[in-house]
This record gives sequence, structure tokens and C-alpha cells, in this order.
Amino acid sequence: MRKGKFLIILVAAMVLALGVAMLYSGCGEEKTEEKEAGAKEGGTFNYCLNAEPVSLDPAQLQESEGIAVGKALYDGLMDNDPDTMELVPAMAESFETNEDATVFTFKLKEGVLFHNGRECTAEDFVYSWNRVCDPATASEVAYHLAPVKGFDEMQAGEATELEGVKALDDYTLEVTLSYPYADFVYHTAHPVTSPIPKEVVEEVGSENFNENPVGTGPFMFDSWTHEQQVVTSKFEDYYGEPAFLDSVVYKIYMEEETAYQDFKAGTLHDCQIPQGQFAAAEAEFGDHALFVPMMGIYYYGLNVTAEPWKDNKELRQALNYAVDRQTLCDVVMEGQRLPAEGIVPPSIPGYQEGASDYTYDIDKAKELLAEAGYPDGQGLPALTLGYNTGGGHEDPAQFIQGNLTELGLNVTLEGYEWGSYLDLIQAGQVTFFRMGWLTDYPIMDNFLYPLFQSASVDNFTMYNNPEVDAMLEEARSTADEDERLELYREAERIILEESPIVPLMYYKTSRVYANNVGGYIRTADDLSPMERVYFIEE
Amino acid sequence: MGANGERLLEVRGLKTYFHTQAGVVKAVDGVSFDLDRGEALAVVGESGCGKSVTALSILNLIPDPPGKVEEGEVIFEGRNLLELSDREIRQVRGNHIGMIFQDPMTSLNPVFTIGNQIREPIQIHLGLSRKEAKQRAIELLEMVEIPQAEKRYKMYPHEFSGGMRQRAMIAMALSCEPMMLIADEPSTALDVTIQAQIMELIGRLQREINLAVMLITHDLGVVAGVAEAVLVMYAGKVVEYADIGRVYYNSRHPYAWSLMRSVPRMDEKRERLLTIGGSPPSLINLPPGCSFSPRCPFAEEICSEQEPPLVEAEPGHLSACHFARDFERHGKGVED
Amino acid sequence: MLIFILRRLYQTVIVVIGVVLLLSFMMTIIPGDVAQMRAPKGATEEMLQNIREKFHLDKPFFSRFWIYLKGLPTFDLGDSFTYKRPVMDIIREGLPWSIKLAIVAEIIIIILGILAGVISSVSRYSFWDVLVTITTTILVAMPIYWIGRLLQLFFSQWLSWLPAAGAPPPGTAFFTGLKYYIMPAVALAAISTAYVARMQRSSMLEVMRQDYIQTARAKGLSNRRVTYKHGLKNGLIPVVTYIGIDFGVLIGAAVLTEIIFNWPGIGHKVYNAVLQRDHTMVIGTVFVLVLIFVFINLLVDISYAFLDPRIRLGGGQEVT
Amino acid sequence: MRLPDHGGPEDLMPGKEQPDLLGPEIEEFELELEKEQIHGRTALWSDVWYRLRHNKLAIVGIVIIIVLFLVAIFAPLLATHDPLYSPLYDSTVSSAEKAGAVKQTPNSEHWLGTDQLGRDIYSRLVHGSRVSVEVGIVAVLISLLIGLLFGALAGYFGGWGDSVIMRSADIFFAFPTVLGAIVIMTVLGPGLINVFIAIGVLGWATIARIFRSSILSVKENEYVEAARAMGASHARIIWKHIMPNSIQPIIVYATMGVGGAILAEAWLAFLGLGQQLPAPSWGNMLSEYLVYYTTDPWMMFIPGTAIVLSVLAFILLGDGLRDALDPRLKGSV
Repeated sequence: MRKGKFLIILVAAMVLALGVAMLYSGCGEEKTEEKEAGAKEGGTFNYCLNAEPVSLDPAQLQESEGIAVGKALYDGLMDNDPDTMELVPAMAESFETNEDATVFTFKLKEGVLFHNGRECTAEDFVYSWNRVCDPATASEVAYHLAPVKGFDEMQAGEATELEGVKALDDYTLEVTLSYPYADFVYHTAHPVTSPIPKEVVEEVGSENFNENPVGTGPFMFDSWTHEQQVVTSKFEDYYGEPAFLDSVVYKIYMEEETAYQDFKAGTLHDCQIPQGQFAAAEAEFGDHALFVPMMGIYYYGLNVTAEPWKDNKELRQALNYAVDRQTLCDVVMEGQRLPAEGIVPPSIPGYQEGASDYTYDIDKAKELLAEAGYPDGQGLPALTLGYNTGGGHEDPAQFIQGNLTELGLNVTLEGYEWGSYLDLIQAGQVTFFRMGWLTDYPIMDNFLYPLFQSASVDNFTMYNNPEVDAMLEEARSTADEDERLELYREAERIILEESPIVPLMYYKTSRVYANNVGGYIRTADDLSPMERVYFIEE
Repeated sequence: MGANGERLLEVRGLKTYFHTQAGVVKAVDGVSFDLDRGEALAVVGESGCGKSVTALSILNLIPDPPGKVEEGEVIFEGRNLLELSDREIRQVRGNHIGMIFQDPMTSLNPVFTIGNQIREPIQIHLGLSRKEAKQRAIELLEMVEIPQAEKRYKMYPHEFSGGMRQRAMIAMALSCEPMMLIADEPSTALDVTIQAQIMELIGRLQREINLAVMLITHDLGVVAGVAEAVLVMYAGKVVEYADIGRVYYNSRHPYAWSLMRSVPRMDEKRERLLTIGGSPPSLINLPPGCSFSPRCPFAEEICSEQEPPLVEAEPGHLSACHFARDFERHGKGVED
Repeated sequence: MLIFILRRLYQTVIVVIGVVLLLSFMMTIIPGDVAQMRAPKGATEEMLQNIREKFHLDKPFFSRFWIYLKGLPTFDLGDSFTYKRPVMDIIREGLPWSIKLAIVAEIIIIILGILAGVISSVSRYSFWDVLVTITTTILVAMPIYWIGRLLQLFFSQWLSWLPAAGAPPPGTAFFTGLKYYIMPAVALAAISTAYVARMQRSSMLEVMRQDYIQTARAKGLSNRRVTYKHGLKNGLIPVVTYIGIDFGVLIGAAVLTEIIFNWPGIGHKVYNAVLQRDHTMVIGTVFVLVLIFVFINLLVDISYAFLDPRIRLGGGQEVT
Repeated sequence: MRLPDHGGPEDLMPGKEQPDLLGPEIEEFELELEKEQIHGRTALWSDVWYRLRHNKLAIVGIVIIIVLFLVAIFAPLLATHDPLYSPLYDSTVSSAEKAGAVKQTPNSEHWLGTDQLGRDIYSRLVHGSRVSVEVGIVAVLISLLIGLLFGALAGYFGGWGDSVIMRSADIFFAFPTVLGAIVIMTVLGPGLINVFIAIGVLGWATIARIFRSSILSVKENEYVEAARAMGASHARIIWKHIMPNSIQPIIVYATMGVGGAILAEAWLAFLGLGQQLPAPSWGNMLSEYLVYYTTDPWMMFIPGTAIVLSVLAFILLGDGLRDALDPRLKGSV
């Protein structure tokens, strides 16, 4: 009898567990009506970071977390308009460029102060840029200044100063490039190129500047508790509009899911929406869930030097017609991505609609497959589709596999962890691979040149087209914006037609912010300018 | 059986059963006996005959479940121990009735000092202070002939030899000056020489402090010098109950008789010891009739049909055998 | 006793060196070019070579191993490839969190595990016993990260009682801070609590049928005193040993818990370090973890001897 | 020494006990009872089966395990859908239907609902049982192979080989398991075969230890001495004489190890190091559905319950086996 009771309890416990699960069906929180907007000065904003920043030294700002904090601490010559990503002056009053886009002259604003109270001058830019390029600094992001004349000599240790950077006077900075590159001015909006005060670097030591950062940005550094938080406070003497907030605390989370929980609990004022909850978040937070198209492309690459992709444009095109981007974006990604028929996303100046005519057309795909010599997939060896695990790439990969199976191909999936993934792709062991590309600057060049220029190290598809190479170089040396963009557009069309990649989706941000917050936006480079944010009077 | 003293304990129709899934184990099935002040009674039988259970039943120490005292009375100083509350019976245990167990190696708690363990009942039952209790404990250790008692008091059981431990157990059992001591095979686990010392000690204490002793053993040899009466048990029942001389020399039950002959004795020359064939029966499924009949060398037809009652074979000598009254003739006839 | 300790120490050293050797070797054969991962966009082969040199990656395996070994006695574990700071600094930041979490988990294990074990052994087959038995068995059978998620679902998502994750931010009051510990500690403690409860129960049952318990009862002690004085002290011996050794395990085994609960501890870091091919970080962290583990083992062995007087003087009994 | 067919919940406990406070004679008596009355003979395996049969929890375990194996064997027959099929991939399905095809709650068409890609969860669950069974068996076999070999070498021959092997076992013990698995999996790369190897390799040390100590206790027995005296080879002595007498704790450990391996597959999958997609495995399913734990928490309970039940079953059987093989055996959880 005792055992009878025991078994009954056992079964009951199991049933109960299942029952609870079944009964529960999305009884989301009641949506609270937003109060009448009224900006309030002050307050502490808890900003969510999804990893520990690698560094807060501008010379080491490389990943989104570091840059998010860096953007608040440091200002540069130029900035991107948060709404349009267009270039706008920051510390520069104005700039001029010569005919072939090799010399840039920046006129600086007067009275810009560092957080330590000293005025920032052109010399500080010279010092800071030299520091970034100095091999002793061991910057992994010095490449932002790679076009500057003297960069290579500096990196090789043959020079101690950048030949191409000169302070003509306190408020004039002249930059000479080693090759024509009209879009260089966009680089000066990147926080790596921000000025820092020499005396602070010398006082704390270059290595420790990371822990004692001083800049000209709207917020000052207070403290950094590793793996937990970075605290910044409002810089009262900011040269631009001072921030509304008293301070911003960057809270470090390792896991999106848990951050989201804390956001819902009110601990955080913004955070990423975890994958799989986009629709729910949109329903729950309405226009406080920000899905803004980003400066990046999610694609599957084909190694065009490897079988079966080699010399078989039709086969590659067939794939492009076989994938159902709309369903992928709408259903699998819950509308959190934009279907990509081109390479350059809509948030980039110069974006062209209909860069390719790849739509979901299984019949067309089958036709092309037959033309490629594999009618209904016959004769085509089994394909292995590679992706890196753990980043939410599993569902798109399975979906693409489903699409290609429908086309008649035999596809298996192979998940790799990121650490070995790039190696295997470059070694040519993975020839059909998932890849994403997020750019540093909102320029078309930054999509086309690194990915498809034949000598670029990031050209994973091994695409090599002399015509495209020439066009990209020409575009770089074209100072005229319209002409330049037209060249890029044409290059994009050619690349797409040759189909070394299957573009799938454009990234969108997936950020939510709290109900009592105003002025919060998400930019195409997935940042939120904190100086614009304020709390709303309850 | 010595009915000459003041009656201390009366056990009447004691039945202790264990309820297992295989069935009801009748470990003790209707046992009755008496014990006077200062008297020593030996309870004898093979392993599994119910003698230890009888002892545990007296102190109501049978684990429930699965065991249960089903019937019977244990009258100790006029009170039925089986009807006492938990609290009341605890006042009897260790206080009025002390008990020692077979294996001194395992009967002492290894993680407490000897002194701590002896002190415990003194403090609880006699309400002595810690210091007084310590004084008393040391006296007790001296009483049971443990040398350097003061030093030994602080030692742990594993630092004691087997014989020492049993002495310590006795000291502990006698710490509250009980009227009765139950000794459950107190010497079985010890060396032969130590055995004798322990039995001697028990005998001495019994005489000196007028202690009633219930001595449980499977070995009749060791009780010879101590016990006055003997209760022989088999398969949960009393099969013979008489004073020691009668059981030794004039047994009226074939089981007891065989037991006597299975013990080497100094005073008798025998060519070989008798062994009892077979093994004790299952207490769940007792053979019909006399439980001992399957192993009994003298069994007759009636033995496997009717259960023999416990009768007075001669005055003051109870036996549960169909042939109890004329056992001598009957038995000898077969053996010789 | 001294010989016993010395022998254990010698074994400890062997184990630690063995772990470092094994790990160094495995990190070497892991596919993935560290330089490639560390290199910036558009890096040249020359730059890659510089990185390799910087991290000694160009040297043969044994010379690299030797470089490690030389640093170990002074806890010079090199610089992390990812964070570019001394590994020891990063460990110093993370380890206290891991230890604090392990301590809270250990408290839960001790209180709940022992309590549950004792309760179910005292009242066998009672409702509580059955409940404890079912719960413990199911807990052992549950993937720990699922336990974590369920806790978050119930206590954070549905009931909003506890913060979903993270460590208490600096300056949090003690009791508010404690709320951050509850869920990760419970998840971390779950399996061990179940083991301890099962162990405590059977150990108690084992003890409670020892002869000395019968002796104690025959002395007229109350059930409570018999159980909690005579029973528990004996019944605790194997459990305490387990709990002690488990403490070392808890510090190092919290990888999944720390990931799910965003705990800034060391397990989390070492997991990321493996994925980032941060050799120095992986080896350094595991070295420290193993050191803690074997050191705690050593302590447990020694303290075991003091808990059980039988071993205290006898000196022979080795606990494995 | 225990009541013959005790089957209370305490059978779950690592150290099986008998009713407390029975006098020694009762225990002896019970021994008699078991030997004589119930069995009549003392053949080991029939004893084991007898005791196991009367342990209700072990029976629960056995029943679950049988069901698990049957499901794994007959998965294609039991499944109602192709576990890989999703209407999302189907060019004949309209986009409106596609939108409604994912994360359906259980219904008559999809008994356990559909997953985030619109696949039938029930069918994936049924097919996923195969992975769990395979991982459980193969990983444990690998552990056994390595563990028994090294355990035998260490225990039987002793000497420096013993030291080396046992120190290596120490090293494996000191190594945090999860971390060990992560490192091995990153070395080998993901995939089912590598999951077998990683879990298998990590389990050898315990088995080697158990086997070594039981060999040590059996080795000096007279029958082994006798066999040695008669010139039997080492392999023969180990196989014929020592193995049958030291294998009991190994069987118990291996049984529980199957449950452990199923669990390990689950957390490896959680770390993205498990079976390759889209093949269903319970670990993959659980970590996939975990993502939706706030919006569709019912999803994770399906593979979760399946994992818990099957791990539970092997623990129950392992506990039962331990009691049945040797009621006095303790502590080898």
C-alpha cells in the first residue's frame, strides 16, 4: 500500500509538471499606457551590455560593447546622424577634401574640453592617432587609420609618427592618405579615432588608460567593476548639448535571456530582445521595441574556387532562387530580419532596391539546376552546409537546408564552434558557409571591398573578378558622391549576378527600452546615443 | 524457578510478531516466565529462537514497524511495561533495568568518549550534575575492574579492548543502580578467557548488589556458574523451564537435551559432541505439530500432528514435549 | 598522520602537473588559429606572426609547457589573449564570486540535504519521506540548465520574486544582495542536495540499526536524543566527507549555472576562454580550479580524521 | 540480509538498508528464510532477478526503459510525421499557412504541437529517443572498455602501472567534467560520434577505480590462488575468475551511467556541441525550446520530461540492481 501511494505521487508529480506547462499559454503582462511625455532632467540609466567590454581604451575599441561605452566617453571629428547615418560634424567645425580624395583638412571647434578640464586641440588628435598606430600600443583596431599615409611604416616600426597627420594650428588638422579614399572621412566618426589627453596617458601609463579613460564625450568615466558594470556620469562642460541623464550604468550580462528578465523586472532600462521572443516583445512593448535595419548582411557564402561551385554560375544562381527569404524573415526570424536580395542594406547611403532579381521561385531554380548540369539534383554530390553554433544560426540553417532539399539537393548540416569556423572556411574545408558582415561605417565600400575584392582577407568566397576590383578602386578615388555611389552600385549588381553568395537577410536591431524613457533611439550601427535619452515624468 | 524471593518481573503470554511481506514472523509466541529480585535466569536457545526479541520486548524496544508486541504482559514491579507511555518506559530503561549486548565492539558509540556514554544515563535518570555524574562514572568503571578509571574515562571505545568495552557496557548498564540487568549474549563475542572474566563479574555483581539478571545465551556452558534457572526456547516458544540443575542433568525436552550434549563439558567425558541436524524452522511457516519434530531424533507420529503443551514434567520443571513425563526412558531408549 | 599528509601532498602535485600537461596538450590540438581570431580585419600574415610570437604560439609544445610550468609556482599564469590582462587578475576577480556562490550553495546543500535526509530516515515511508525521495531522484535526473530555466520561469518571470540573474551590483545591501544568490545557488546545489539527502538518509538508516543505537535506547534516552545525538553524529561522517569534496567540485562545476545566471564567476570565464581559444586563460583557470579541488580534498581527508576518533590515532584509514 | 522483498522508496537510496533495530537473530533468520523457503537454490542471477522483481521502483525503471527501447526501435512506425518535414520548406504551402504552422500547441494533427520551424514535436520526440539510447549505450560501452582495461591492469598487476593508471584517474577526477567535455568536444568537433567519445572518455576513471578495488578484494581469494597455481593465464584468471566476482558494482555503475550519458548529451547540446541538426535529439530539442521558455514554456517540458523520465529509469534500475546484486553494497553512486 505504501508503494501504491508512492507510485501515485510519482505519477501525479509528472502529470502536474506537464499540466502546468500545458495550461500556461501566454498570459502576457497588461500593457501600461505611456504617460504624457515630459522630459525630466537627471536620473540613472541602466544600459544593458551583452558582454564584458574588451577595453575602454579608444585604441582597443573593437566589439559592440566597448564601442557602446566608448561612444559615450569619446567624441571624434565627425559623427553619424543617429537617424539617417549621414555624416555630421562633431568636434570638427567643417572639413574639405582635395580633388582625388587624398587630403582632408578638418577645422576644429574651439573650446572643446576633455573630462579633465583641458581644452582639446589638433595636437591631441595627432598624439592620439599616433598612439593608436604605435606597435607598442598593440591596437587590434588600428586598421581604422590604415589609409593614412605612414600607417604601414608605423606598424612596421620604421616610423614613430604618422606622416599623414599634421596639426596646422590649434584648430586645423590635415590628414593625408596613402591612396585615394573618399569615404575616409567616415572613419573619423569611429571612436577609435577619438582624441585622448596625453598627460593622462602618461600619468596612468598607456596600458592602464583602459581603466582610467578620459575623453571629450558627453559622459565621464566613474568606475568599472569587471564582469559587472561600467559607471559613467554626465559631463557638465560638454561642448555640445549636455546630456539629460545624471549617469549611465552599463550593466554587463552574459546572457540575453537573463538580461531580458531583468529588463522586465525593471532593473534595466533597455536590453536586447532574445531570439524567439521578437513577436512577443513587439506585442508587449509596442513602439518601445526597436527593430531598426542595421548595417549588416547575413548570407551563405559559396567558395567559388571549390567544387561544385567552381565555374558553375547557374548552380549558384539556382540556390539564390530556391531560398524563401520572406518566410525565413517573417516566420523563422519572427519578422526581425529584412529579406535581402542585395548585399548592401537599406540603411546605407547608396542602397539600391532590386540589386538582383532573386526571388523565391522554385521552378526557376529547378530550371537553373538543370542548366547547371544537375537536373533535379541528380549527379550533384551531397552538400555540407556549415554554420557556427550558439548564435541562433541553427534555425536559419535548418530552414535553408529544408529549402534546398525541396529543390532536390542532398544537404547535411555541420555546426562548428566559432573558434575553429573561420579557419576551416579559409582552409577551404567548409565551402558552403554561413557568414555575417557588420560594417564599421555606413558606406557601400565597407560591404563590397572587404568581401569581394580579390586580395581582401575577408573575402571568404575567394571571389576574384578583375573588373569588380577595378571598379572598387575607381570608386574609392572618386570624390564626387553620386558618381562614387553609382560605381559601387554597379559593382554590387555584377557580384550578385555572379552569385558567390546567397544573401539572405539584413539584420535589424532588436532592442527594447523602458516605458518611462524618452529620446531613446537605436541606430543602424546598433547603438543608442545616451546624450539624447531622458526619463519621463511619472 | 527459585520461588523463594520477592517477585520482580512476570512475563505472561508474550507474543512478538514481525510483519514482513513474506508473512508474519512469530518471533516470540507465547512466552511466560518469572524473575525474582537477585535471581539469575538464563534464556537459552539457538540463533533465531526469539530470545533476544523476548529481551527487547520486555523493554519495549522492538522496532515498530515491522515488529509488534501482539499480546502478553510484562509486569515489572507491579506495572505492565507494555502499557507504559513512551516517557514512562524510558524511566524504566537504563534506570530500573539495564541491558548489555552481545558485541561490545559495536555496542558503544564510536564517536563519544566512554565517560560521556556512561555519564549520559546518570545525568538523565538521576539528575546528577555533570561533575557528580563524572564522579559516579569513574566509580562505576572502578567497580567493573577497569584500571586507571580516571584516564579511561576520557578515552574512546576504539581505544579499549573487547573485554574492557564489555566491562564499560556493564558499568553503563549498572550506572543507575538498576534492579535488573538483561545481558544479551554478553560474552559470545569475546575470547574464552575474557568470557569467563565477564561472567564472573556479572556473577559477582549479582551477588553483591542483589541484582536480578536475565542472561541470554546460546551456550549453556557459560551460564553454569551464574544462572539459577534456565528457560530454553525454540522457534519462539518456551520448550523447557526449570532450575539449572534439572535442565543440565535431567532434561525433559529433546531439544534442551540435545543442546546439553552439544556443549563440551569439563565434568563429563564424552567421545563426541552431539550435533543437532538441520536448521531452525522458518518462523513464518512452522511445521505442524511440534516445531522441533523435523529435527527431533525421538520424534513419533504424534509429534508432527499435535503441538505439545507446556506441562509440568515434574514439580517446578516445565517442558513442552509429548513425552515430557517419561522423557528419560523414551530418550535413552533411542540413544543407546 | 604526517606520512599520510605528505603522501597526499605528493599525489596532489602529480595531479596538478598532470592536469596542466593534459590541458596544454589539448589546447594545442584544438583546431582554430589563435592569431587568426585575435587579428583585426584586414590583417596581414606578418601581423599574425607577431601575435603568435607574442603569445609564444610559434614555439614547440614542450617549450611552451615549460614556460607555463615555470610560472605556476608564483602564480604567474601569463596574460589572457582576449582580455590582455594577467590571467591571475581575471581569476582574482572571478574566483571570489565562484566561491561565494559555492558557499551559499553549500549552505543550501547542508541545510536542505541533511535535513531532508534525516527527516526521511526518521519517518520512513511517511509523506515527507516519499516526497524527499521523489524530489531527490528527479533532481538528479534533471539537466541542470533546465532547473535554472525553470527557476527563472517560476520565481522571476511568473512571481517576480527574485532577480532573474546576475550578481548583486556593488553597493547592494546584504539582504538585497542575497536575493541574487538564491536561484543560482539553488540550481547549483540541486544535484548535490539530492545526493546528500539520499546519502544522509541511508547513512542514518545504516547508523540507526547499529548496536550502539540499541544501547542508547536501552539506556532510556529519548528518541530525539538517540537520533540527534547518537545517530546524527555518526551518520554525518560520510556526508560531511562528501560535502567537503563537493565544495571543490561546486567551484569548478558551475559552468552551466554561471552561464544561465550570468554569474561573473570563473566557470563562465573558462568556458568562454575555451571558445575563444584563450589558451593561457583556460590553462590558468583550470590550474587554479584543480588546485582548489585537490587542496579541499586534502583538507577533507585531514579533517575527516578529526571528525572520526577511530582514525585520529590509528592513522591508517585512507578515504577515497 | 534484508527482508526478502522489501520494495519501499528507500530502494532509491545509495546505501540500501534493512529494517533498523532488528536483533541479530532476526537477520540471520531472514537469511535462512531467503535461502531456503523462497529460492530453494542459490543461483546468483535468479536471486538477483527475484529481488529485482520485487522492487517496485526498479520495475518502474525497467518498464520505462523497455518503453524507451521499443520507441527507439519502432520510431518510424510510431511517428505520425516525418520528423524533418516542415510546411515552411514546402513550396506548395501558402505563406499564410506557413505563418500559422509554427509553435502550434498540441492538437489532433500534431499530438505534441509543432516546433519553431513547424515540425511535428511528437515525431521528433519519438525519433530523438534513438539518440538517447545510442548515446547511453555507446558512451557507457566506451567507458567500460577503457575503464575495465585500465582497472584490470592496475588492480591485477599493481606496481608502477597501478600508480600511473590511478594517478591518471585522479587527474580525470580533478578535472571539472563539464569543462573536460567542452575541451574534448572542441578538439573533436561536434557530432554524435564525438559525443559518444567525449562522454565515454570522461567516464572511464570511475569505472577503473571501482573495478580496481574490487579486483584487489577478490584477487587474494583462494580460488584465484588456485587458478594461478594451476597455471591459468592472466587474461583467463581475470576473465574467468575475477571478472564475475568484481563485476557487480560495475553493472550498477554502468546502468546509472547510461542515465548520466543521456543527461550529458542534453547539456552538450545546450552548449551547441551535440548531435548535428536537424536530426532530432532530446538534448537538441530541449535547448531549442528553452529559448521560448517565457513565451511558450510548454515546449520545453516535452523533451525535458522525456529526458528526466529516462534518466530516472536508469537510476531506479541501477539502485534496484545494486540492492539486488548485493544488498550490502554501498555508496557507489
